[in-house]
Amino acid sequence: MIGSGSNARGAVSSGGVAPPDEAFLGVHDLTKNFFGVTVLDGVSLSLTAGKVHALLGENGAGKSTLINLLSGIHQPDGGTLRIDGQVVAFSGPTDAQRRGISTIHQEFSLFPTLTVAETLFAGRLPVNRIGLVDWRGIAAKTEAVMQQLGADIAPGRRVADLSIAEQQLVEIGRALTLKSRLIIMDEPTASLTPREVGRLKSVIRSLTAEGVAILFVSHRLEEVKELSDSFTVLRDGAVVARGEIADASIDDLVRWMVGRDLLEEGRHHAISTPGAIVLEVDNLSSRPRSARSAFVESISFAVRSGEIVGLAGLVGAGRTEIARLIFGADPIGSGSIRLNGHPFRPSGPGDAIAAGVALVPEDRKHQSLFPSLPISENFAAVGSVRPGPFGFLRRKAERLALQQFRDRLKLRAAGADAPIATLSGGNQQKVILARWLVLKPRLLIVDEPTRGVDIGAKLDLHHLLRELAADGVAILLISSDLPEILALSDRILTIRSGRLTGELAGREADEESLMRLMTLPKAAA
Amino acid sequence: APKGKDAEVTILVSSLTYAFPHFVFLQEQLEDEASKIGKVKILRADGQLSAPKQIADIEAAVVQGVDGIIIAPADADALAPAVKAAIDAGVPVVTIDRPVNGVPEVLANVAADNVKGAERQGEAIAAQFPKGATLINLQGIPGDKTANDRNKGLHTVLDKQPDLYKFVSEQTARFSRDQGLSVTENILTGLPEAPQVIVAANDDMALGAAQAVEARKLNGKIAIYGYDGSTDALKAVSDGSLAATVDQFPGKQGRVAVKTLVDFIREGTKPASADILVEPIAVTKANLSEAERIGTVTQ
Amino acid sequence: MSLASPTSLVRPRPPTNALAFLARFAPLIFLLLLMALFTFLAPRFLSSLNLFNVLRQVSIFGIVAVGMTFVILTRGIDLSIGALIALTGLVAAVVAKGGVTGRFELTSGGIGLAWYWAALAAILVGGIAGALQGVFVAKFTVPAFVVTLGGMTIFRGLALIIGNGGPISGFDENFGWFGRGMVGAVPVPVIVFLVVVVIAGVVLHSTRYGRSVYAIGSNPEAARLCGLNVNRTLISVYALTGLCSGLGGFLLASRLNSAEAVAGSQYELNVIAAVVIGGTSLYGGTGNIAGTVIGTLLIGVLLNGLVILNVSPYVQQLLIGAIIIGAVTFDILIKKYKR
Amino acid sequence: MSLASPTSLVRPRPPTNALAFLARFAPLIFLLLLMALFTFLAPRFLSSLNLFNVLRQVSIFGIVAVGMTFVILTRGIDLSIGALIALTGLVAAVVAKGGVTGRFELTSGGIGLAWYWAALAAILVGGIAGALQGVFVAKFTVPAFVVTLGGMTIFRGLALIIGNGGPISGFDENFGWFGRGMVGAVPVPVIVFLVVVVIAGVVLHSTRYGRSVYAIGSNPEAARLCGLNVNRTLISVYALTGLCSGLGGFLLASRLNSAEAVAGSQYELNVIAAVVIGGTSLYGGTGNIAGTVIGTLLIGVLLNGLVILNVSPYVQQLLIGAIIIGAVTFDILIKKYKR
Ligand SMILES: Nc1ncnc2c1ncn2[C@@H]1O[C@H](COP(=O)(O)OP(=O)(O)OP(=O)(O)O)[C@@H](O)[C@H]1O
Ligand SMILES: Nc1ncnc2c1ncn2[C@@H]1O[C@H](COP(=O)(O)OP(=O)(O)OP(=O)(O)O)[C@@H](O)[C@H]1O
Ligand SMILES: [Mg+2]
Ligand SMILES: [Mg+2]
Repeated sequence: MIGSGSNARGAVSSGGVAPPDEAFLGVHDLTKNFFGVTVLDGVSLSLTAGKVHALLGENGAGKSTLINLLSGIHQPDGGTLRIDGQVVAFSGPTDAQRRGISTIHQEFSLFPTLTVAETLFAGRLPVNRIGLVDWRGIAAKTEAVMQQLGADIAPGRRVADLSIAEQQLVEIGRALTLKSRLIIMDEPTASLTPREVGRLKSVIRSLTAEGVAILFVSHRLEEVKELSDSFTVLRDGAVVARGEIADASIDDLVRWMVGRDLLEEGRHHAISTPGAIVLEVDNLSSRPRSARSAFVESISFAVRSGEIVGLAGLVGAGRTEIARLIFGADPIGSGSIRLNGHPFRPSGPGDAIAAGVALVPEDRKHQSLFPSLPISENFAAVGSVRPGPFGFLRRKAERLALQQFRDRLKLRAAGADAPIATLSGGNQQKVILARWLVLKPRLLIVDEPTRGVDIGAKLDLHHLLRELAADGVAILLISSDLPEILALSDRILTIRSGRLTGELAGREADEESLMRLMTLPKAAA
Repeated sequence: APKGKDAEVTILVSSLTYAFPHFVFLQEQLEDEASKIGKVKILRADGQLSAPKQIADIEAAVVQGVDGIIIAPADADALAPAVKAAIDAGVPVVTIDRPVNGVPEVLANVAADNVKGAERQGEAIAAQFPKGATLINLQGIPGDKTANDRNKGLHTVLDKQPDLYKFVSEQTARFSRDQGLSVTENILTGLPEAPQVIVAANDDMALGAAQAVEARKLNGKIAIYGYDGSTDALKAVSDGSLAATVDQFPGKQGRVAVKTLVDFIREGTKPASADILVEPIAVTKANLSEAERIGTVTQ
Repeated sequence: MSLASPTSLVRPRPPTNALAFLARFAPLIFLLLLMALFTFLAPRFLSSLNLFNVLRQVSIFGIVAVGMTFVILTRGIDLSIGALIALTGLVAAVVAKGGVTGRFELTSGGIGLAWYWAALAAILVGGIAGALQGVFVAKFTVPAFVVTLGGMTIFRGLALIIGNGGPISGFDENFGWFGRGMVGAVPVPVIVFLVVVVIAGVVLHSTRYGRSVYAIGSNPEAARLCGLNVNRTLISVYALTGLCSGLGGFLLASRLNSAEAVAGSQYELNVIAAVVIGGTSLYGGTGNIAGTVIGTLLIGVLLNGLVILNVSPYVQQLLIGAIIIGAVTFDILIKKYKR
Repeated sequence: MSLASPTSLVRPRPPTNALAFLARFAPLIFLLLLMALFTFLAPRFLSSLNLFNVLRQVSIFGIVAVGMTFVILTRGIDLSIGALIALTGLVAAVVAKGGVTGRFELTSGGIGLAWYWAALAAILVGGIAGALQGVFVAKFTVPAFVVTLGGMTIFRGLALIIGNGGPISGFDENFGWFGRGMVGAVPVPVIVFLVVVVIAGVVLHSTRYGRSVYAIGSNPEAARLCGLNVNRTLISVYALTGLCSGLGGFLLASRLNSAEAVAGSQYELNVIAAVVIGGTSLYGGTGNIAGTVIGTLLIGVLLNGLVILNVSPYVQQLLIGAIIIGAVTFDILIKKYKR
């Protein structure tokens, strides 16, 4: 193992770690610039058949960019790629796929209007002798793949109707059907709950047993520790450390990534006794979408000022739906909500925001980002900085507000006028968080707030949430990341199939007790 | 067989379009005549300048069992098969404004030929400018039959003396007053000196041109010729902003057509000649009273 | 091989209730209601003569709508088809007459070629013109609206130049058969339309090419990542619509026994309306040929029925606009309510 | 954090090179090149008289293009504007003349109202018609293409009914001033156009409303979750375009001293072309008013220059189509190459 702390770069160059000869893919001295800014700077790496290699780094370190080069989406500005020792240059994503590299992208590339089955086999639909598509065969194969992933997703469902997590599973499923020699996974677990992550782990193990090489990106370091054989850490586009995972502790990894030691994350408990009830949900049900029963049914709970309440559940449990009902994003079927003691029935998100409720949605791409607009406009979109007379914008005040959060969340961006689409996934998430935090809501609902956010920023964000709670904000936290829920929540509610299955005090809960409640059969609830 | 003297008669009128005042006036006069004759029901179909639309309308009318059809065909060849089919199905047809080709069974063609009308327009120009003139020609919608015919008639007359009559600019203003105005402005800008004549394929364009001329303070220096004898144009002729317009007597055409058709349906009488030509005339200040729509102009 | 539809693969299907049924067949139901209304108001509407009339009237228009369905499925649009019909009609005419001189006589100035050369020329020119537009859409990523708007103007200009502004008329018997002939009781253009519909239906539903059209419309970026040749497919759908327009131009010239530069004007808007009424989404990725056929018939029935009912031409325009909006709104609302 | 430097967010910016400059001003550069070419071929083109001509000719068209920019920024489109110009022009005419009887006389049959009532009526009718279309787009989520295509047919039908197919002409002096008058050397419509441009520019760039227009075009779902009133904003942009069309209809009637149902035909395509040439994306969320002004001028210069050069009308069509495609392709390619 090489590399340590801030002098890591020197360590690498002098380390002379030659890529092993049996490498399937050798990456040598790769560089990439965007608009004259160097994003990757002499990155070398080798991926071996049957091994899992972890790629680590802060948000914006260059992980996805590297992956884009390996999967043929972008062309490198310098350096070489070798497959089985032969120098190659990919002409495009198809070329990379043909050479045995398939990629699970950080931003999904699915077909919303098509079925799951067709999405899985897009680009290589099996056909019969006269060239007509074999629909039955496709359906059968899809079921098999989904079973392998432990996902209960019917092949005929429209992708647009799937939840984020289900979409993630479809995205993974597609890479599995490709019969590749290298599978690149860019944060595949970011929106998955422990059950699916467990399945994915066993899938990865069986893949490596078959001799497939895996390149794995994740901000969840426990996972990385458990799954991978070796690792590379990127910082500012350069390799600062690499080695065998067995030789590195999580603390080491963190230090290399962020260039400093992080304070040990303590369990959070309410500093003072929580204040008055802010949110009170009574027998809330969603409006039935079909002839069947409502999806979220008879949910009752309360959140007090200064309290962080976690909502835990498996993929598709209905956590997001509860949040959307409270925020007025979906119509309420029955039941009532009280806010600060007054009845509250938002007719839309505008109402909720006016009443002091904020929701950071889970699906960044579809529910949060304005891709064609610059960072500053994305930040200011909720109108948190009140406009002047006649609705005239106060741009200077907006910039100052953004500046604060930029420092606070360590946002990496070329400037406030840069298009948000040029930011890395994690940095985009930070801008979105800042958008809502600056509102100073009374009730803050965060749905997977740290999806794709690196560990340093995640801790910063945790501190921020705690400060907000300490200031008297009521916080409803939805996260599939159990350690995160455990670390932050004063109380934890568990949801399964749209029903409340239990409540635990933050200090009593542990992963095991939570998982039991999350997987409780409906009848037992 | 004739239906009898007082039989109820239903007639489909497939006009070329109802968006041009020329055809609207024709229709109004036709319907007025029909009501004078009595017990004649007129069905309107809007050809929208489209042959397929008119074919569809004729087919629908035959299905519906009308007693006769009056049509102003968008295309002389395209409508021939449909007209033939209607006649074969026992529905007599009168063409109006212009004929269809190759269907001798048509009861009558009541028309004032556009080519002829444009010849009158050209002759009026020649009469006013016997020593020759420079001209701007504002044409109609490119490819449109009316536009082509009027352009042809004008050139037939004036091209006989190419040394005298020089077209310094020929542009389309798509039959619209708006474009008549802006295209004339543009042409005047481009010409080293103002022409003596602006001749337009309809009144709208001529009136637009008149405005451009007025804005340039060239009024009185350029003679503007319209076509159609519309109310606005007659008024402009009387106040001198237009030199002349051409009247094809659409009202008269409409009246004759419906009379001819009803007579045949009720009593089986055929017109003396299948070609009933209405002679178009150029209307100038001198013979303003001969214009058909002069009654609608109030001074 | 199996003809199972991609959607019939849904495992736990919601109970097929009345509303879901309505939603599935909304355009068809709308069409039937309209036909019932017309029949009630004018019983003659339902005569077989009239129904064949409607079919013949929509067939050319419908052939182009089939091509347009492909384009719209990829999120595109093609405004140039009307102009292309005019241009290709004139091309067919010029080939059939052997030139523009003597363009009104049956025995023309040049050496006229047989109908099949004329048809081939029209279809080829249509295909090439479409493909060129496709290149701008695919390679240069110019919005289809702009490319085909420009194309519309250019093709109309070319048609004017070719025909020198006037019509070319009078073709021989064989040429005319395609537009005016009958096979038994069925008009030839209707047969051509049906053949085009069946081929397009199979291609779209059951071939890799057809499915790639859907995939590209659904998410072009993902389609690229899946190794679909997005550019080639995009170019091909415009070429296909061009081919259909060429076929349409030939049939129209044959039917009218005349070709001219103003032919097919405003076809584009009616054709697009037909496709959208048939349930194909302008946002790409959903729709099918059956819907387009229904949309085509709806437009045809509308134009025919309103004339039979002797509605004033001005009011007709009003009703046509209202019914187009109504049909699409009906479809959308029912689909929304179903969920 | 420092209060002094809100710009300190800017990290090392890419060097502002020639290509970036080109990309930024591509439509303007294209316009200037075209003007240089025309001047070279016909020096008279550059006379101040002619430039004012062009300005006056584009002003009505440009006013509507400003409204259209809002619609296109929200990913919408409005095909109904040409028909709405005709309809509102007739409304203004009817109000000014006090009825349709005596529609050709200055002293009309009914009691004519002053110009401001006429203008108000036109603008109001335009606004209401636009808002109604907006309701279908926003509330019923019917694609704007369909709604405004239907609207186009409906409004044209209404215009025919109101004018009974004919023109209404001959208004009093005051009415005519807006279309034909001058303030100093500047034609009144040009001044109106400038005022509209400035107001729209400020609204779009510097108000909350303008920001929400961009946000909705960029991602409607995200906009809704940010608490923006998406429906109201969508309705408002169509209403706004309707208002602009109403103003345009009034100005056109005033300029021509006549209003008729066929006025404004094909305006929609030219207006959309102008907006897109100006760099506003049909996919929503990017574009601005300055670009639209340039696009408007480009179309105006094109129509003017080709006539001054006395290019054959057939060839003109060809050139206009080619230049529209060319201008947009130029813009897109340069922007792509810059990256
Ligand atoms: N298309 C682009 N244009 C300009 N800059 C880009 C582009 N793509 C990425 N960048 C920049 O490159 C850097 C690396 O981004 P990348 O997406 O590779 O980070 P990452 O390591 O995957 O981060 P995350 O953990 O947040 O996903 C960032 O600073 C980003 O702003
Ligand atoms: N009102 C509803 N009626 C029927 N199904 C619904 C309804 N609301 C949501 N669903 C479906 O329920 C599933 C998951 O819901 P939701 O997103 O609330 O779960 P979640 O607990 O947040 O899980 P995830 O980890 O997937 O985000 C999705 O497939 C969604 O389509
Ligand atoms: Mg990334
Ligand atoms: Mg969720």
